[in-house]
Amino acid sequence: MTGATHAAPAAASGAAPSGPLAARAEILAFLVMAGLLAALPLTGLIYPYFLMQALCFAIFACAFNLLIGYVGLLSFGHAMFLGTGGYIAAHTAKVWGFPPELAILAGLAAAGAIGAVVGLLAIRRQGIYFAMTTLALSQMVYFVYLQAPFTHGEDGIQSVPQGRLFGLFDLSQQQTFYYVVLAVFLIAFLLIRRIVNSPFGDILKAIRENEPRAISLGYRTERYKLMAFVLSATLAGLAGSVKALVAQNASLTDVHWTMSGEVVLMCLVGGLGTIFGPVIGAVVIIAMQQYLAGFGQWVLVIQGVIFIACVLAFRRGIVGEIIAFAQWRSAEKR
Amino acid sequence: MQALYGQLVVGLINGSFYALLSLGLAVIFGMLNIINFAHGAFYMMGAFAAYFLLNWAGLGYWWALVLAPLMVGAVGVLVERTMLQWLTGLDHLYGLLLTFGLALVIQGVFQNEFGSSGLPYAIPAELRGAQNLGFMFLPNYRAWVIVFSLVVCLATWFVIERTKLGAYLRAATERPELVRAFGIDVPRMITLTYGFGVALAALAGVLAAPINQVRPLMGADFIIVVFAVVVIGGMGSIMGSIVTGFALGLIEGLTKYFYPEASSTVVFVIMAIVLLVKPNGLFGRTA
Amino acid sequence: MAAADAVPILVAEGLTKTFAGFTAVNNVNLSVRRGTIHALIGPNGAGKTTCFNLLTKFLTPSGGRILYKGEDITGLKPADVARLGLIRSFQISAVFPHLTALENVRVALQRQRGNSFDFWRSKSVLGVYDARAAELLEDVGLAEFIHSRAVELSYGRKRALEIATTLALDPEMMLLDEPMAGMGHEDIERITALIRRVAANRTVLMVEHNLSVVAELSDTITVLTRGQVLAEGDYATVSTNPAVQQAYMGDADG
Amino acid sequence: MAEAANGALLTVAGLEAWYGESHILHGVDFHVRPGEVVTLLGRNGAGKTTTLKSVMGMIGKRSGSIVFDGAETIRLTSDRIARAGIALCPEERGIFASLDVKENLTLPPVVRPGGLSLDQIFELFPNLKERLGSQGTKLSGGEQQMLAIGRILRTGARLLMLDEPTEGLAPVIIQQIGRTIARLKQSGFTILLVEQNFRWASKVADRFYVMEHGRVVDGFASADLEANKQKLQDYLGV
Amino acid sequence: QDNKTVRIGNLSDQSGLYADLGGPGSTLAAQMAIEDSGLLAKGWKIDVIAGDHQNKPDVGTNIARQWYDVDKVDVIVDTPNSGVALAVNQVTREKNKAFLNSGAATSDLSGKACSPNTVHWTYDTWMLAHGTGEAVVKSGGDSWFFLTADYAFGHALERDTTEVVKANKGTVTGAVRHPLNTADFSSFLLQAQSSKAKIIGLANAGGDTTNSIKQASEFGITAGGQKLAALLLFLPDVHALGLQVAQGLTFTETFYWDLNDQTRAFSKRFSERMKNKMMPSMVHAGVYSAVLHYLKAMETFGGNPGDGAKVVAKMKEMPTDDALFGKGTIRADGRKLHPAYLFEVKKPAESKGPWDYYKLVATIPADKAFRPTAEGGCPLVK
Ligand SMILES: Nc1ncnc2c1ncn2[C@@H]1O[C@H](COP(=O)(O)OP(=O)(O)OP(=O)(O)O)[C@@H](O)[C@H]1O
Ligand SMILES: Nc1ncnc2c1ncn2[C@@H]1O[C@H](COP(=O)(O)OP(=O)(O)OP(=O)(O)O)[C@@H](O)[C@H]1O
Ligand SMILES: [Mg+2]
Ligand SMILES: [Mg+2]
Repeated sequence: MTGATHAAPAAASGAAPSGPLAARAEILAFLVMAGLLAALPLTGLIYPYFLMQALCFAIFACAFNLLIGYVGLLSFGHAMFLGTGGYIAAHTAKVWGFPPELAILAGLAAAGAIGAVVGLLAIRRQGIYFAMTTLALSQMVYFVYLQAPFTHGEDGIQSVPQGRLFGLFDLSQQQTFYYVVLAVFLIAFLLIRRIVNSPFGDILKAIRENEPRAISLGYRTERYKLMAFVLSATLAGLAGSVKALVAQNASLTDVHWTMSGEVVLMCLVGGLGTIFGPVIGAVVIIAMQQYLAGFGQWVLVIQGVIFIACVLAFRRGIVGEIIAFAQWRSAEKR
Repeated sequence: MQALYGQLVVGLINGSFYALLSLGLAVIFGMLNIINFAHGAFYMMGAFAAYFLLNWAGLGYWWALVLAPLMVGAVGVLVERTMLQWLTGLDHLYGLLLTFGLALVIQGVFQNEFGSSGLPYAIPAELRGAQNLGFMFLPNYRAWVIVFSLVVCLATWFVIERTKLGAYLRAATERPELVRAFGIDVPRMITLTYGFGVALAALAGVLAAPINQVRPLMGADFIIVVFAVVVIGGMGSIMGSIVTGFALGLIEGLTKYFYPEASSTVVFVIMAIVLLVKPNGLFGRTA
Repeated sequence: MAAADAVPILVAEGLTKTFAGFTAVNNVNLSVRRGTIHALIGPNGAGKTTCFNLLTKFLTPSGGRILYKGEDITGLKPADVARLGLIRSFQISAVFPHLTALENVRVALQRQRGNSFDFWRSKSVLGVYDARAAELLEDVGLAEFIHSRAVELSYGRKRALEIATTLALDPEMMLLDEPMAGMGHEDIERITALIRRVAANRTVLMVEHNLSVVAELSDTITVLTRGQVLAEGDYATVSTNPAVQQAYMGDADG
Repeated sequence: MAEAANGALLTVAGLEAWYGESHILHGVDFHVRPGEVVTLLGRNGAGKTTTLKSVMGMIGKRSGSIVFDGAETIRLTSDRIARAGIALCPEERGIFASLDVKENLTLPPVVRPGGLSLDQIFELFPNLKERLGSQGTKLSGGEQQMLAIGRILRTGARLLMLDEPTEGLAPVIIQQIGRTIARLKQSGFTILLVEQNFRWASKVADRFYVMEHGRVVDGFASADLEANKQKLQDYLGV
Repeated sequence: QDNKTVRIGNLSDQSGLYADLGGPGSTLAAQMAIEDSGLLAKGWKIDVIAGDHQNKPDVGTNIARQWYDVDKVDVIVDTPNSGVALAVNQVTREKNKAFLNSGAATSDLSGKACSPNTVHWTYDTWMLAHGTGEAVVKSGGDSWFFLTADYAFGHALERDTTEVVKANKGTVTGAVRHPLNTADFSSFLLQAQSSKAKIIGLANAGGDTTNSIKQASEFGITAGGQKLAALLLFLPDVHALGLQVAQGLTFTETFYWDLNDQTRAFSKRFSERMKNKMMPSMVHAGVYSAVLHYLKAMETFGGNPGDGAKVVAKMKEMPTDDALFGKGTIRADGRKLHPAYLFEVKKPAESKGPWDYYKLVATIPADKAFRPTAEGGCPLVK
């Protein structure tokens, strides 16, 4: 049980504030975020396609954060769920002619199902071993997708039709699609917040803190961890499905292990185990990739440097540092 | 039948690389409790070091075999001193994340400089040619790779499992502060161990250069398979990583013969099965 | 305090555990009567902790059976044993370090809700447990630390918190492994009193090296040596047994 | 209490220590003369363990003065301090899981002649001999304690620091350890003990120091024990 | 029309295994075409930007989309890697811009996937299969085993060559697929070896081809009597292999620097401006010639009409004529027509100097070199 004694990097120790004040600050922050995101495309300053991508990644990062931040499990293979969601949604929409809502549903269901299988294998180990196991299993999934005929290997599934959501909203209209993606994101965000603050979430936290003790209290901890894993996988699948429709393609990039690393980076930059951290991290990283695209492979180098800097100096991430600063300020005042 | 033997020999060659790399990972993991994600990058740097030595200094393969691990090992020492050192006492996952970042940086820099396609590195003159084994042509160079890596693996095993130095290493893995309080300069030991593990990776890189060409991404995907090897073996013992490495190479070879489509996934399938039956891996210690 | 003829609540028959050729627990028969405090003592390495782990299924026996309230629990998983009301503590203190004392206790109280996978519900539904949790904390003398996080508590208070958490499950039987280990005198007295109090209507099986605590608390004592039962009886009987003195107590009372 | 420290083997003065941001020791003063057995008493959390670790150089941030055998050690790293001849048997025992019992026992290098031989150690702790090939952490709690003590007896360190050596041990063994300490003292070792079990400590120690809130607040010789009974009661709640 | 700005995007593999045959060289080729068009002097503003698709279709699509949406790119050129090319083909059509492909091979670009916005300029898999495949089968290589790069290009090349082999009464005993950018071919080569086929057809390109050729000699495959057919080989590949290893290989290309005075003059200018002094590959040549023709068409509008299909239609109307490919035409399905050449790599002794690598074996006239429109199944020409 050595893994259990070192609380996972979540560092949730100091990060998660409690009390009514913090709750109010959180609601305020949520409203500001929602308002900002709703208004941004109207300004015409930002390429809406970029925003949609960023939101998809934000869902993905939040899903990942659910696992590391609240269960203390670092999955290094979350790309497999993103990719699965994408491939299934793309395939069902393109080949089987599913409308977008069904395609997305199929994508997230498939990701959840794979999550259940992978979870069953992976949660037998903790800490580093869990990370490596998920990484290796995701690489296996990668090879399967590389060879499965329906994914078209390196070529990917291209020209995915966007269709009409519920037969009403024409998703090939960028504006319409943007608000749909925004709605999906906000719902997913609220759902995750609810999961964290549910009785189920409390037990997850207890398991993260001291698993043998939770067992001795009569909790079948494996089931809770598995459930959390499946939830996280499903939400990652949601991100992948929506992203496939946004980008109109599904490809190996989304299943490759570098993508798994990228989502870790997003959460690390934003703040592991904080509720807004992953969103901010996702936006920052995607923006960086977007605006530094001209630098070619240097983007990778810059990402690596950020990774190192975060681990060495800013383990709390942007949001974590802000919270810590706020707490320090309020402590000063007292 | 011929093709079967052929595939087995090719598998054994791959196994040599698995064994060398997972051995280095195990040594580093043992001492620093870090999964060295940058291992693939150091492997690649080993190959590049050989390339530079040849093209810039005119030093050939045999020199590279000695100098490249030293050079890359020195880089490892530097990395440990300047970065990893600051992570002692933190959750082990931070080590994984830091070395992941490091891998991105190293690979990115090389990719910018050298593109992502391969640079040729010639087989040394002494090892050119092939033996006709009847069932296949075995290039001399590949035979050399198998034999040489086996020797390196066994020597490493001997030092760690059978000498006092090894006992210090293993003890310091668990409680570095205490071992230090017994009078042993643990930080230096850690630094040198990391350097040694990295040097093993670089050595594998030199061995691979004539086979795989010298490519910035040569270690990137390969290392994930090695991780699977490590999970299967269980990190419990040095011998475990050696045996698992070679064995999985052979199994891959078998798969290539009987069902080539599965050859890239077979290692992972085995990993899944092992996890079901023995969650701690074949040679792993129980918690 | 316990009736001599009370029915056994926990019975181990021929319990055996072998580790790679070494037999740590050898054919132990143990019978714990309902409503008593039963102590397991013995020299180091006698197999006490191993026995505990076997009884709570954290280890799988190599032989023998375990009956709890007449039911065979030999094949159950640890969590399921706990669900039957047989709750253990650990030799090292087991709390949820970054949760507050209240939350620690509430995690146990929440068990009443069954296997609660209701991730869609707000945690405000847990408010109903707060009063009971506060009561339990008050019982163990932690009233003023209700909102402190467990890490910040001193060792003795952590033990008290652990007991409060265990009590929250309202266990029929508690297994305590060296509850006094590493405690100062003051804490020892407090915890002794606490155990006495909470044992009023339950059964306790404990391992303890502190003989004065054993003498004060236990109704029955079983002495283990080398994995086997050496003697059994109340303190007076056991402490005067020459074999026990030789193997365990030595020539003084420690 | 800071009596004359002339000729002391270990002199600690104004020792302060921190764990991260928390300031734990606030100026600890005491000394140990060669050949003495000195015991630190104090409630849980008083800073006894921290004091031993500071002497050993195992605390990141510390200040003040620790003079061992005439040399200042406050700036030395713990490996240098060990080589100067101090050994610690830590509170949490520190047995290595990846080493077997024999390897655990022989792990600390011998820093000077005069330590016990393996046979002498087995004589003290017969359990260990029996389980020599087992994995270190597979021993029972008490056996691990024996291993942890036995381990530093080999090194020949002149100052042995034992942190709660009786914790979790059966009474017989505790008595045995008492006898061992007496023997070690006779062979010229100097011993610094931390102990909760005050009654036992009173049998083996020459002098006591009492710690409270990161300071040494009192000190007296074994002989004056009776006179100080009332004070001790207040300090320790005995 | 008064808008006289044109922006050209060179979307290519800038650092990977195809970087030498397209990549920065293609940017230079486009730049040279702009200069040679003479439009700059007439007040046009034309520039080239470069992007790296990393051989990933999704990356390629993203860049293309952003170029069209945000960066005001009018035409994308080059784009080796058939998978990426097909994706960009799609985006270009959606956004009604223009796509002048030189680097990708798949014949689907002027077949099933043809588009009113796309011209497939330099070569294609059908041409390779017929040029090289037919020559090899006719000289006795009648049983084949393929070593195929596992993506759109490899599949198309394998498919088209199989048809040719079968049509010439040869047999295909099997195929093994390898991932793009593979370094160690040993196990694939062993599979090919045990097939006992006379010819091992390399349906791959760039670094993959050169690696398989080298390792085949290491494993004694060529010594054992089997022959390699490199279905797609570019000048930089031969350069990388060296004549010692490459000698005797036959293959088909549509451009070689040493064909005539005009090609030699262009190539000299080109190589002087290249960082590594490389001679142009046929892909580079194709980019030059395509951009030149595109600008000619653009000029006829007197300005940029901002309508890709319109410009491409104009390109198809006008006959092509340039120094590198001579006179030619663009078919309704987007296929550019010009002659193809069957080359053989010289022996080291035959080579008269640096870059002197090829012997011309046969010239295939423009009307024979490419697939007849009717067989392609292009919906535009129904
Ligand atoms: N996992 C294991 N593998 C091998 N031997 C073990 C294992 N666990 C315990 N043992 C051995 O079994 C014996 C009994 O151990 P146990 O921990 O039950 O003793 P204990 O009675 O609790 O002693 P203590 O009072 O010192 O804690 C010891 O000799 C120990 O070395
Ligand atoms: N690693 C640590 N980080 C922060 N605070 C610590 C740490 N270890 C101990 N402390 C705090 O330092 C203080 C002194 O601890 P120390 O372990 O020295 O006490 P002690 O006198 O040995 O007590 P005990 O009898 O319980 O062993 C305590 O308040 C404790 O909570
Ligand atoms: Mg025990
Ligand atoms: Mg202590």
